[in-house]
Formats: sequence, C-alpha cells, structure tokens
Amino acid sequence: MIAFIIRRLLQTVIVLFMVTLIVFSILQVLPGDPARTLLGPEASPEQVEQIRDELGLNRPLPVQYITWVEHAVQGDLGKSIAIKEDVTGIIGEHLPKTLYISILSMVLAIVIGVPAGIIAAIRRGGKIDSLISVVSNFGMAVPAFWLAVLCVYFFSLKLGWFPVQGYTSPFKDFWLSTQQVIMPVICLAFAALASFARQTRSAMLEVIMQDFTRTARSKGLKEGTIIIKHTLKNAIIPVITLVGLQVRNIVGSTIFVEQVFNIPGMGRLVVQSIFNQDFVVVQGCVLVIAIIVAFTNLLIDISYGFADPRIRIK
Amino acid sequence: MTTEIIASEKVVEQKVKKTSNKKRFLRVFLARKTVVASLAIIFIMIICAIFAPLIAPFDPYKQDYTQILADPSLAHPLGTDLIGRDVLSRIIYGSQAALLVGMVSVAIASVIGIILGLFSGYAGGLIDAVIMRAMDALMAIPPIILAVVFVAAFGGGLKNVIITLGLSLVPTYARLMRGQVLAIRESDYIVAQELMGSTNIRNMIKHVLPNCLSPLIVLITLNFGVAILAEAGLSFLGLGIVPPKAAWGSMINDGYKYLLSNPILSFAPGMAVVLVVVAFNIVGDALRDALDPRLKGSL
Amino acid sequence: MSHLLEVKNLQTQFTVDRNVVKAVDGVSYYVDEGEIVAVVGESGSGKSVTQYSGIQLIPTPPGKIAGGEVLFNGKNLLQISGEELRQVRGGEIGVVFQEPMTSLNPVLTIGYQIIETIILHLKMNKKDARKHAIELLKSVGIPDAEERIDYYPHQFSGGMRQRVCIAMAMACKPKILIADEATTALDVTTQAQILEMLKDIVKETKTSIVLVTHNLGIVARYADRIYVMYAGEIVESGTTKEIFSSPKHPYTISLLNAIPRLDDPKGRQLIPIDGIPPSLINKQDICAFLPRCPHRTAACSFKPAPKLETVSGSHYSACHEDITTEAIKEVAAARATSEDSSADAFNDNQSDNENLLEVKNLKMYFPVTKGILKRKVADVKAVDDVSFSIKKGETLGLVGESGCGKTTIIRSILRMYEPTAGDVIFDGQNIAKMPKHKLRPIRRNISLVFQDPFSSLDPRQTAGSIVGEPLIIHKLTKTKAEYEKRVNELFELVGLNPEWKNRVPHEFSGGQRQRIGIARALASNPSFIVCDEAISALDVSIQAQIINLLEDLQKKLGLTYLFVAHDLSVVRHISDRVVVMYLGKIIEVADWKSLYENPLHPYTKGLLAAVPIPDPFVEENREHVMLEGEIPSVMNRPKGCAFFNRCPMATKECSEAEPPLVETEEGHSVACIKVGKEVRV
Amino acid sequence: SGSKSTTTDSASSSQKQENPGNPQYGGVLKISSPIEPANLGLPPEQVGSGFVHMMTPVLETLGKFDEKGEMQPLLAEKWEMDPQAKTITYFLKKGIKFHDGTDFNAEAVKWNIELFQQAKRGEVDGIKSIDVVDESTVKINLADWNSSLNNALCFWIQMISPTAYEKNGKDWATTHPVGTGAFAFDSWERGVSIKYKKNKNYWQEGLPYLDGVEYKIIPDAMTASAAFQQREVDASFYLPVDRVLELEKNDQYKVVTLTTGLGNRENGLIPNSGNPDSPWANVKVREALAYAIDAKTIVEKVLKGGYEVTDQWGPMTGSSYNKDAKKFEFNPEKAKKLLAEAGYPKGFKTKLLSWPGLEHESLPPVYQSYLKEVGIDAEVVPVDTARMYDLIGTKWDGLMYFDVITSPDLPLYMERYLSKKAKLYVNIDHPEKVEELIKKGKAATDPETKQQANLDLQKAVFEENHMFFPLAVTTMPIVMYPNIQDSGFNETYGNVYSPEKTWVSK
Ligand SMILES: Nc1ncnc2c1ncn2[C@@H]1O[C@H](COP(=O)(O)OP(=O)(O)OP(=O)(O)O)[C@@H](O)[C@H]1O
Ligand SMILES: Nc1ncnc2c1ncn2[C@@H]1O[C@H](COP(=O)(O)OP(=O)(O)OP(=O)(O)O)[C@@H](O)[C@H]1O
Ligand SMILES: [Mg+2]
Ligand SMILES: [Mg+2]
Repeated sequence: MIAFIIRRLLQTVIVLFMVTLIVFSILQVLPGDPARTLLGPEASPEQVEQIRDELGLNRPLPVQYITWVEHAVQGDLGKSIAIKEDVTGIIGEHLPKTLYISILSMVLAIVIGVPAGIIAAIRRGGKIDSLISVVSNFGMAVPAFWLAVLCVYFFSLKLGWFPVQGYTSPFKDFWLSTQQVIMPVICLAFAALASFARQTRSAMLEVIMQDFTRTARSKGLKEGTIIIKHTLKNAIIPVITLVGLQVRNIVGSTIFVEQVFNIPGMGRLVVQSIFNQDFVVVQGCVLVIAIIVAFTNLLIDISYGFADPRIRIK
Repeated sequence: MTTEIIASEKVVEQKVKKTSNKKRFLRVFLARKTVVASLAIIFIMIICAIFAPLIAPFDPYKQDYTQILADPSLAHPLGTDLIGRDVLSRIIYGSQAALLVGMVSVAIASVIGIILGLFSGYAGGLIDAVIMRAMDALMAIPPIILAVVFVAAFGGGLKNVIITLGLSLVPTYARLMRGQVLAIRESDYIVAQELMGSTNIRNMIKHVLPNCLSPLIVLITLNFGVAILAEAGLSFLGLGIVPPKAAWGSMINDGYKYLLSNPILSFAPGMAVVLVVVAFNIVGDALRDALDPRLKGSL
Repeated sequence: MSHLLEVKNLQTQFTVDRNVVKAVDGVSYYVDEGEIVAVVGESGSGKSVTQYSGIQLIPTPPGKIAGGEVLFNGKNLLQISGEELRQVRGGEIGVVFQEPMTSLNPVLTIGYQIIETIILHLKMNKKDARKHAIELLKSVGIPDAEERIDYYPHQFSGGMRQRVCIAMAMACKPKILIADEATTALDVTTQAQILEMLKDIVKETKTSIVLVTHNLGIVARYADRIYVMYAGEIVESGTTKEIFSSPKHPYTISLLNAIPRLDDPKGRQLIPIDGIPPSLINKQDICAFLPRCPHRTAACSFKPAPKLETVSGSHYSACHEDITTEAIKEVAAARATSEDSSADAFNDNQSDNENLLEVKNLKMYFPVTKGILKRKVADVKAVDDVSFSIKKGETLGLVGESGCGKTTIIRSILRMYEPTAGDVIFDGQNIAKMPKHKLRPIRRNISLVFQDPFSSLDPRQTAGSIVGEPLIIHKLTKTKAEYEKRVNELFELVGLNPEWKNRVPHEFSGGQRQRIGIARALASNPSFIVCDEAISALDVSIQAQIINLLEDLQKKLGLTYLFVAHDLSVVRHISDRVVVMYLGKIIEVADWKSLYENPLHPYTKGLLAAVPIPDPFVEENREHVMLEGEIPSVMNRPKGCAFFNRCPMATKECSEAEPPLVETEEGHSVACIKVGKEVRV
Repeated sequence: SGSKSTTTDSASSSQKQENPGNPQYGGVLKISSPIEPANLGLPPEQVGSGFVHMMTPVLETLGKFDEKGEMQPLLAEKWEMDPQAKTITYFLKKGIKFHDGTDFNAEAVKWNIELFQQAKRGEVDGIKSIDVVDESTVKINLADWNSSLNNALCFWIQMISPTAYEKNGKDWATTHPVGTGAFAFDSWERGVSIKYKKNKNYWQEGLPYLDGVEYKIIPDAMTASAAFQQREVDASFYLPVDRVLELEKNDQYKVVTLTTGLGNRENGLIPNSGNPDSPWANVKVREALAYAIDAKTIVEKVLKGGYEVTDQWGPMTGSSYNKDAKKFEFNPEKAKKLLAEAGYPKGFKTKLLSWPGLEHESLPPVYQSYLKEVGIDAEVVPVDTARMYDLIGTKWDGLMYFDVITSPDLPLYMERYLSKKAKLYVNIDHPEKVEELIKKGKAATDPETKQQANLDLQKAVFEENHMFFPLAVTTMPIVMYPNIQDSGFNETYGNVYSPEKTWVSK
C-alpha cells in the first residue's frame, strides 16, 4: 500500500509537470504583449521594452519556462502584471474562499445526492425514483450561472431571504457568512448532487444484481442491513471515483458562481486575470487548481484502498 | 452426420431469430416515453437548424427599432430583444450554432480522443504512459477553466469555441477508449486474431474499434449536452460566440440583463439549452441501457 | 407421511421483453430429513429457480411465483414474509451458491459475514459468535482459522471460499442445505473434498442436502434420490439406483449416452443430443424434449405435455412412450453406425510417426515485482522445464489441476508469451526464438480453439467473416468467389448451414459458436490444432457433439491435437497419449491406456480417484482415496517434490531433491522417486 | 418592481428630496464598482481617469472642477499663470496635514509632481523645472506655454505624503494611500472592498459628515444592480446603461447623469484612413459614413438612455461644441451618391472590429445593417482587448470601434488621439490643418484664442476630414438612493464626487 501511494505520488508529480508545460504553452499564445497591457496603449516602445526585460519576457522560452517551474517549486509563482503583487500571495487570499464554498458544496452534494441515489435504487421504478431522476436530469442540464441568476431573482430579490452577493469569512461573522454562502453553495452543488444521485443509483443497482447480495439475503439479513452493510460499501467505490470528477466540475463552476455572487475566489480571479491579460496570475491559478485536483485524485485513489480491501491487501 | 445436424439445428433457428438484436435494442431504447419525447426535441432542433430560414418568422438579424424589448405578442411569440430582433427567430437560428457546437466539437474530441486512446491502449509502454499522463494533466484542469484559458489564448468566436470545447473534451474520450482497448485487447477474439498472424493496425481498426463503439456512442450523445452547456457558459463570460450570431448562450447573456423586466429574453434561450441538454442526456442514458448487454430485456 | 420440505406444483415465471418465461412449470418434489436429494439437468432447465423460489430469493420483478406451495414443517413458505421469512432463510434453510468468487462480499471479512449470520439467528454475543465462527471454519477444513477469520474473500482460493460459504450456510445448523452447483467451478480434487465433507455433515447433523448439479457422476456418487429437470419440469425422479439402472425418460437416457465415462471402453461412440435446450419463452403444452428426442413418435406432437407417472415404486417418468431397453439399444446403435466405426481408428495412429511438435526444456517465468520501482523480487515459475512431443496425427491430452500451467504452456508454444527458456520445434523449425515477422507465415499451420465460445468471437463480425478472416490475413484465396466457396466449405465441414454466414455470433447457440471457432481454426488448413478447454464451457448435452466433431475432423483432415482439459473422462476419451502436470512440471506421461489403467504417480492416482463415475453401482465399490490439501502456490514451490505435502506416500527423502521424469516402461514416464524405484527393483 | 417592499421606508416623498433639512452626521456611504484599481496610493501609476473617484475621499488635488467645468482651488489657495514667463505659481493653503501627521507643503507638491515626471506621465510633459519658493509657494517653469497644463496638474496630481512613501516603500504605498482627504484609508481587501474611515482632523472644519466610505467591488452588472436593489450598496457606479434604465423605472431610485461634458466617454467608429489602400482613405467615403448611419435613431432606440447623440467631439451641450459646423443628417441616398463619386458605386467590403469590453455589445450588428443599406459589406470581427490595444497602437483593417474620454479642452485631448504625435490610432490620416490647430490651441495664452481653436478643430476634424464618426457620448449615470445628500455625483467631472460634504438623511 505504501509503495502504491508513493508510486501514485510520483505519477502525480509527473502529471503536474505536464500541467506546467500545458499551462505555460497555452499562455504563450495569449494575445497581446503583457508589457503593453501593463503600461496601457500609450506607452512608448522603450518603456515596453524595459518592462519586458524586467518581466523576463525577452529570454528564450525554455529559459522562461524553467525559471518559472524552478520558482514555482519553491512556492514562488511570480508577480502579477496588473497589480504587481506576488501571485502566491494573491492566490493565498483567494483560494480559501473557493475552497470553503467548494468543500461545502461537495459535502452538500454527497450528503443529499448519495442518499437520494440510494432511495431511488431501492424504490427502483417507483414514484420517488422518477422524481429523483427528473430532478437529476435537469440538475445536470441547468447551467450553473443560470441557476445562480434564478436564485438571485427569486430568493434575494423576490423573497429577500439571502443577501445578493458578497463573501464574509465564517470566522469573522459566521451568521452573515452562512447567509451569503447558502445560494452559491447550492448552485455549485446542484449539478454534482444530480450526478451523485445518478451514479449512486446505478452503482447500487449494479451491486444489488451481484451474487453476494443474494447471499446476504439468503442468510436472512434485513433489507436495511443488506443495504447499509453489504451493498453500500461496494457501491461507494464508483461514487468515490465520481468525487474526483466532481471536484473538477465544482471548481470549474466557481468561475460562474463566484462571478454572479461576487465572491472573491479563484474562479473570479481567473476570469478577471484573463480580462486583465494578467497571464502570470492565470498561470499560477491554473497550476494551483490543477495541483488541488491532482491531489484530490491521489487521495481518492488512496481511499479506494480503504473502501476496497482487494486494493489494500494484495 | 453433417446434414443431420443442420437439419436438427433448423428447429432451433426460428427461435434464435426471434430475439433479433435490432428489435431488442429499439424496444429497450424506446421503452420510456421520456426517451421518445427527448428524441422528438432533438429532431425538432435538427429540423430547426436545417430549415431555419423556412421556419423562422423573421430574419434573426433584422432589427426593428419600433419593436424594442417588446412583450410577447402574436407577431413575436417570444417578444423582441434589445435591438428589436425577434427572439423566436433567433432561438430557431440559434439551434444552428448549438448543433454545430455540439456536433463539431464532439467530433473533434472523439476523433482525437479515439485515436489517442486506441494508440495508447494498443501500444502500451512508454507511449501509453506519456499519452495518459498528458491526458491526466489535461484532466487535472477543470474543463471549463481549460476552455476559458483556451478561448482567452486563441480568441472567441464560433470557430474557436468549437475547437476549444473539442480539445477540452479529448481526455474523456482518450481514457474511455484506452480502457476499452485494454479490456478488448485481452479478450479471446483479439488473441485469436493475433494467433492468426493479423497485424496490429488491422486488429485495431477491424476489431477493437467497432467493439468500443457502444460506450463511445453513449459518451458522444452525453457530450452534445456538455458542449452546448459549455458554450453557454463561455458566452456568459463574454468569451463565447460573438453577439450578432444567434447563439443560445450569448442570447442568455444578452437577456440576462433584462431579467427583471423581460425575463423571457433569457428564459427562452435558457429553456432551449436546458431542454436540448436534458434530451441528449436522456437519450444517452437510454442508449446506455439499450446497448448494455447485461441489462438485456430487464427494464 | 409428512416430509421436511414438500413442494407442490410450483410455478415460477419471468417476464422478459414482455414475454413470459416459465422457468419453473409445475414442479413438485420433497426432501426428507437427513437425505441427499439431487436435482440434475442442463443449464437453464430451472434448477436454481426452483430452489430459490422456496425462500423467495427470486428477483421480483421480473420474477413472479405464479402458483404452488412450498411446505416446510407444515408452513407454506410462499406465504410468509418479514421476520418469519428471514428466520427461515439462513436459520432453517442454508444456501451455498455456485460461484465462490462472487457470492462472498468482497469488502467484508469472512469473519464478519459468518458472525453476522450467527448473531442474527443464534442471538449470541459478539465474542461467542466469533468463537463459534472459528469452530465452523475449522470444521470445514480451513487451516489457521483463528487468523484467517479476519481475511477478506480475495485472500482465499476458490475452494477455500466455497468452504467458507458452506461454513456460513451451516452456521445456524439449518435443516436443509441447498448446494446449488456448489462444486461446479472447482477442480475435481477440491470438488471431491467438498462433497465428501458435505456428506459427513449430513451424517453428523442430520441436515438434508439438496444437491443441484449437472454432473451425473456426482449424483451417482452422493445422492440418495434424484430429480431430473428439463425445461422447467421434472421429467424423471427416483432413487439413484433406479434412475441409473433403468433410466426411463429419453432425456435421461440421452444424457447418459452423451457423456464419456472413466470406465468406458475406449472406442465407445458418444451419442450427442441433437439441437439445443428449448427456450422457455411462451412454452406450449407439448413435450418440451420432443424436438431433440430420438424416441419420439408422430403421436407425441399431438399430445399435451406428459405428466409424471409411476414407473415402479418411487420411480416416476414423464414420457408418453414406454421406452424399453431394446429401443434404447436400437437407437443408440443406429446413431453410432451412422458414422463410420471409429473404434479402430485409434489404433491407426502410427506411433512411430515423426514428431510434429517438440517442446524441449520449456520454461515460462513471470516476474513478481514489488515496491515503488517494481523491482523484481521473485519468479512465478508457471512452467518449469517441461519437455514433451506430439507426433503427427495424434492427440495429446494435457491435464492437471487449475493453475498448474496448462494454459501457460499453450501460450508459450503459440508465442503469446515469450518463453523464458527452451525450444519449441514445430515441423523442424524452432519457433520459440524466431522473430515475430518470420513466425507469421508459420501461424497458419497452428490454430487454437478457445474455451469460451462467447468471448472468442468478435461480437460484431458476421460468422462468415470470422471464418474467412484467416483466409484474408494469409491471403489464401485469390478471388472473391474462391473465398466464398472456401467459407461455405468450412461451414459445411463443421456442420453449420452456410446460409447463416451473415449472422453475428450473438444469434448462435453456444455449441454453434464453438463450431464457428473450429471452422475459423481450420480455415488456414493447419496441421496442428490446440484446444484449450475447448468443451468445458458447453453444456453436457452439447459437449458430445463437439467431441465427435473434433474426432471426425481429425480423421478427415489428419489433424494433430493438443487437447487441454481438466475433465479426465473427456481427455481419456479423446487422447492417444496424456501428459499430467502438477505445479508447472510434468509428473507423468503415458499413452492413455497405461495412464488410466496403471497410473503410477500418486497424484495421478488421486486425480483419477476424485473423478466420479456416473454409475452408482460402480461408485459403491470404488475406493474413495481423497487428495488432501490444496495445490501450493507456484511462487513458493516446496523444495523437493512439489507434491510432497499432499502425497500419501511421501517420506523425508521426497522433500530433499526434485524427482526427475524417468521412463519406467516404454512410453510411460513418471516423476516420483518411490515409483521409479519400485519398478526398477 | 420586486424590490418595492424592501425600500418603502427610504422611499422619498418628493418633498423630502427637495428639502432634506440640515446635514446629519453618521453613516457609511457604500458604493459598488465593477472595477478595481491596481493601486490606490500611487496616482502616477494609475492608468486612465476611471479610478480617480475611488481615491478622492483620501487624496486631494490642488484644484477641483466646479459645476461649470472651471477649475477652482482646493488644496491651493490660488494660482497665478504667466504665459509670457511660461510659469504657473501655486499658493498653498496653510496648516493642512497628511493623514500621517506630516505637513502638506510646497516640498510635498514638488515631490508629487516629480513622481509624475518619473513615471513619464503625459500630463506633466513640458515642465522644465519646479521651484519651491517658500513653505507654501511652488513655481512651475515650462519649456513652452501650455494652456491646458494647469487643468491637467490640478486634476491628475493627487497629493500623497512623501514621508509615508519614503518610509514604507513603493510597494506599501501602492496599497496604502496617505493623503489629506476627508477620509483616511482603513482597509483594502482586494476584489472585495475598499474601506475609508472618517478623518477627524480634516482641514475643512466640521467635515466630513459620514463616518466612512466603502467601495464594494462587484464585477457583474446584474449582481451589482441586485445588490443595489437590496440596498447592500447606496450607489452604483459604472452600471451598464441597460441596467440603469431598468432601475430608473423604479422611482424610488435616483439616477444622476453627467451634463458638464467633463470626463465623458464618446463612442463611434474610426476608419483606417491612413492606409492609402483602404477605401476609407478617401474622404468622400468617410463622409458617406456620416450620412449612412442614423445616429439619432440608434441612440434613441438602441442605446436609449445614458447616451446622448453627438456629431462632434464631446456632447452637443459642451462648451467646445461648434454650433456652426455642418450637420450630417441620416441620408442613405446621399451616402450612396458619395460612394459612387468616390469610385465605389457598388460599395465595398470592409471589416468592423468589435471586442468584448464594448460598452454596448449590440452596436456592431446595428452598424453592420446600416452599412449594408448603402452597399458597404462590413464583416464583424471580434478582437479581444489586448489585440485591440495592439491594433490601436499599430494598424487595423477597416472600421475600429472608437471609445475615448472626451473633454472640452480639445487641443489637450485630441493631441492624445488624433495628432501625429499620438501613440494611439496611428492608422489614420493626419491632416496638416488639424496638427496646426492643436498646436495653436495649446499655445493660447487667453481663453478666447483657445476657444476659437476648439471650434476650428471641431470643424476641421469632422466637417472637413471626417476623421472619425462620432455617435454618442455617455452620460455616465450613477444610480443612488435619494437619501444620499450632497454627494456631488456627476456634478462636475464624470463619476467624481465630493464625499466630504455628503450626508445621509433618514
Ligand atoms: N432474473 C431472471 N430474469 C429472467 N429470467 C431468469 C432469471 N433468472 C432465471 N431466469 C430464467 O429462468 C430459467 C431457469 O434458470 P435457472 O437459473 O433456474 O437454470 P439452472 O437450471 O439453474 O441453470 P444453470 O445450470 O445454468 O444454473 C432460465 O431460462 C433463465 O433464463
Ligand atoms: N501473465 C501472468 N503473470 C503472472 N502469473 C501468471 C500469468 N499467467 C499465469 N500465471 C500463473 O501461472 C500459473 C499457471 O497458470 P495457467 O493459467 O497456465 O494455469 P492452468 O493450468 O491453465 O489453469 P486453469 O485450469 O485454471 O486454466 C498460475 O499460478 C498463474 O497464477
Ligand atoms: Mg443454476
Ligand atoms: Mg487454463
């Protein structure tokens, strides 16, 4: 198991190395000259040239890349072009907010989605099953930003239940923070929740069809015991896989949700940096997001071991 | 002896014929009403896209300044937008963009993904490792963020949005394909092929590829919806299809500003997106059920 | 007299694709205390569904119990539910399922799974339950039960898992134990061990056993009474002796004629049952066996399905005709002579023919890796220094328990693996070390017939193009017409209608698919055909068809076979010479006759003893020497003789050096120091 | 309409609005803004005027525009301009202190101007040297007389404390504005909010009334307007016009627009007239453009509110608007005729560049359809902001969207965009006459000469050369709750206000 973890860790490092390559090369294609962006359209060519030198943009690409990676490994992601602050610091400011709402959303999606899937599987073909399947079908089809807009319209403007926008740290003002966070979290969680419900349902059905469920039944176990002790433990494995995918989707959707609810997190940072042509920040953000996703996947792979003794004990 | 066996097997023959593959497929596939409805939605969308000029009551680009932000009426069943264009006509024309985005980006993704996956799965070793780690790397970046960065890098507009979405969907196909190839490679019929001295290329194209199709078809169907959704998302951020072109995503974005006074401006294209995506999802699911040999008949 | 379990007119149906499948159609039977009742019949005949219906284990929907009663201790089990039903399940009736690999929950320890049942039914506390579970595991022969109780299912071999399943089913001392094909997936030796154990359980606990199987040998050896099922109905029932001594139903008779026996005369022609089992969809009220029945009369097709009627005493049969012994013989003779007598064909093999294939010191090691860098830490010596040869036109049988390396040998010969060492000389050329591109043309001379007729055919290719594939690969036909002609020829050769060329494999039955596989193997006109368990996946009634086909083709085309199987009766029937393997090594080689009549190696002896013969009278007088223990892991092969730990004759010297394979008499070699010595003295 | 219930108590009867009573102390003014500056404390590094208002509460300038667009002293007591001697002398108010307790004096002014010089800012071009005459007098020496310089200095140079800058370094200073304003910097959470708190030692006695000013950064317009409706903010800056129109329907909200012509933005199209191969190089073709597009209808029907149609530089009500110049009414026939005369009877193909940052995204297709009417086939080509910058700095093909800050001081502003010297829009024809007039206006030593130059420039640029096609000026509407009193929003320069006098009535 330890060897497995270490091997997976190495793999993750290789993947991240590839991520740096991809991110770096895409951003080379980004239009415009960052130096000009920084200085505005009226700057003289000499000024532009000077800034280019300062930013290291005049060095050969491979050198730029290696320098960037070298620094990135040490936790230095460069300086923002637009606001001239350390990217690491900027991300450090934005990331916790995104993490907070993402984690809440993931928890919400799992806590509601998985039981919904279980119920749908148990009541297969029944009314509840149909209801859950309709909701989850729509859940996966409704664009997150659209949902966010609807939420603002109904729950803030029409009903006045929640504040329209903003983010407050839960440590600062828990009550306000919670009020502000409810809608974004629901919007982020909705699609994931739908996926969890569907995946759990089909995983459960799959497991229910397996021989060992029949064995459990032949022993005279109660249905509840069978579901909880026998079926669920097996069905949870494909659901864990889904966590990996949904991490990507939830983090991806923060782009929209943070925009609409005005949460100063990574999603909004990426979009704004793109509009600001602040490629150093974009680069850093994408890398950090990729690191988070890659490590979540690593954790997920490791947690398979805990869910599935066939992997844990070889 | 030979003739006798043939004779006796004839009895069997009629019975086997009854459970014809296609019929069973269609029966399972069309078992639910929602699937039929979804197919109808997709069909209508395709018809709209092809015959838009015949169906749409107005020119979707024609501005009528006497009819700006008009409420729904007989002439304009869904009202008009901020420069007096007929919303219904624009939605009808918007199906062209949606169809194009869905079809072409999924085609790009699947072709590249399939080739990579086939190659990776069949070649194994270092090639496999490199391709798969690259796919992992792409997968580590959330697709929408990848798309946003791509579009930022290469510019917006229909063509780039399509290419972008196509590229960001590639890893899914490559992975699925590789998994399939690995499974099928091990199967006896490929072993048989190898024992006959068949070449790898022949095996890949003639045997592995056709047998990977079922899950691919399902994925392709589901991805139509994903692509349309992503296009809407990009347009929402102002990175998608540029305004004069009628596209649902950018229509939502345009109409979103009038949510309070003319909600229909964003509701209508939004509903179009949701309906089409739901339809593709349901059809995808039904295909999965119908193509799944284990679910034979049980539905 | 009231029975422990009495099933009356049970009707179970499934709705599939809007069709009704009458899986169990009016079945009645009973089980008394302390007896072993066998239910036999081919796949799909409704054996399992019958058993599961009683304890409501049928998935509903699509299943539905449409009628009948299942009386257990006077209660109708079909009418109870909830707590009462659960009490019966596991508490009064235990079940052991066919697939030991899948019927245990992979994520729970076996201890948990057993203890759970005990706590539920015997209301013990955790500690006592655990103690009880350990006892149970010990009683079913799991060594180190105290430690292994915390293992997960995947840490056990198939045989061990099946023991665990039995322990679990027996945990609450049920009145009835249903063993649904409980040993089918296991090796003969393991099968024998487990069945013996079950028999002991009956003796000790008075538990009744319902033995569901398709293996007539097992039935003959262990059952007290037999029910023969066909197409959802019981077609014949009686005591074991009644049924085997005077089978009455044509199905039973055909079945007995179709299977090879260990004590058959070598030349006996197997008489296959034509056709395939009927589909149970929309069953009509006529005799279900009618289309396949060699004894049918014109009248049968107009009569409603026959009912079970007394033949004598407790012997019942459901047939319109009263089939006499003469009739049986007549039909058998007529069918046997419909092909040219093959009894002497076996002696035709010129034993001094040149070798077609020679395997010399073949080794196939798989590296075992460990750690982060996947360092090689050991080798799995799957095939270790094996030499044998096959002469032109002969059939070499290769037998041994699961995991002994049979498939690995084949794969190394066929260069699907790169052999670690050794030579494979085929037709004068050493193909073991030949570069792959040079090997390609030689491939057309060697073909493989696979075990699984389902997975060995590309599901999307038409039968015609599957068969024609080698022709295209090796460019054996020049024109389209020639190609078509050859494909038609091949179809006819294996007894398939060329009109079916455009169907896909899915539209064929198992037996027909295997024929397609054989046709494909023959397409390139090979001289050598390797069959890896080519008939194991087929129903007994179909097996004979394929065996006959293979023999037939050999005669017609002068083929050479390497026939791998674990069914010793089949190997005996078809082979000229037999190689016995144990743990990657050959331990005995001989012509069939000396091997079966005078086995030398204690392992061969044990193997043969474990094979039950479908004849209760023979079985009664047979000595049941069981091979104890399990085949050790290839990874840590014991030092001296690999068979040392299971051998009844073993002494200390056996553990010291590996016994070489020595020829004790002409053409009979054995690797055992004891036997070698004996003979030499 | 959905928010009515939530704002009933603040709903102002019109009476209250007219007579709000005496100023009251207390309250925090919350303003939403979709954009956020890169720095708050270093005015010379601030690009554009868009963020000036965000710094006004903390940082003050020597002078301030009044309602008529005249520059009035603020930190300066008065100034003296001497065109002959080419000097401007500032006499500073006494006793003013920066928030860090240091004195605001002549040295500080010099230091601040020099900071601008170091940053190579165009506004301080032409300053030869700066003399500190005494503690409260600074004299600026110019190379050439520049009639616009005083306005530029008074508007752009927001005074920061040299001591604080030097003590804490440049990086610190970017995020910590230390000025003389009515409010002192409190906190800045990037992307969230900027908070200012009351300066108790403000040099204007009794001011300010508010306890603080807070900016909330809300990039999304819908979100911002929803937040406004929920009164999470009191006023919203930079809302897109359509949002404003939407909110304007609710009479509980007040919309203030800019009428002075100071700091407006102007929209239009600018052709690549500098490229001899382009059809647009022909002045007749450019004239045709003026007839082809119905600016009036577009502004009324498409832009609808928040914009005023114009046909010159700046609003038609602006002080430098030339009423005598020729008008170009919508006349497609005439446009076609002109095109034919220019040698394009069948029209031609061209491009119309648009980019996502466009204020009004629906304009390109509108232009497109008008151009089509007269036979010009314009392909809408999307470009992103960065490419647009490049194109503006180098060359583009066809018609470029034109979006500039206008100001009545034409020589100053036109030089930045339309002269040969300009680094922007280099792809256009630069008529000699325009160059001369710009020079003339800059050198003007009296207001009359300057005004004449303004009017002549308008004529030369539009009537004679059609250098670009002006469509409309924005009125930069700010949406606010009516109980915000004396805000000074949009009273002088676009978005600029007077937070020191603002108060909130109940
Ligand atoms: N869950 C099910 N759904 C539909 N049909 C079923 C189901 N289970 C069993 N059947 C049908 O019932 C019939 C009897 O099946 P059953 O499993 O009892 O056969 P069997 O005699 O036990 O065969 P085997 O030897 O293969 O185990 C078969 O034709 C099968 O197709
Ligand atoms: N690719 C491989 N890598 C590692 N070990 C292998 C591999 N293939 C086979 N083995 C091992 O080699 C041994 C022999 O396997 P093989 O499949 O040849 O047995 P077999 O006699 O064909 O058994 P069965 O009757 O179950 O088919 C087994 O212990 C197996 O685990
Ligand atoms: Mg069965
Ligand atoms: Mg094998």
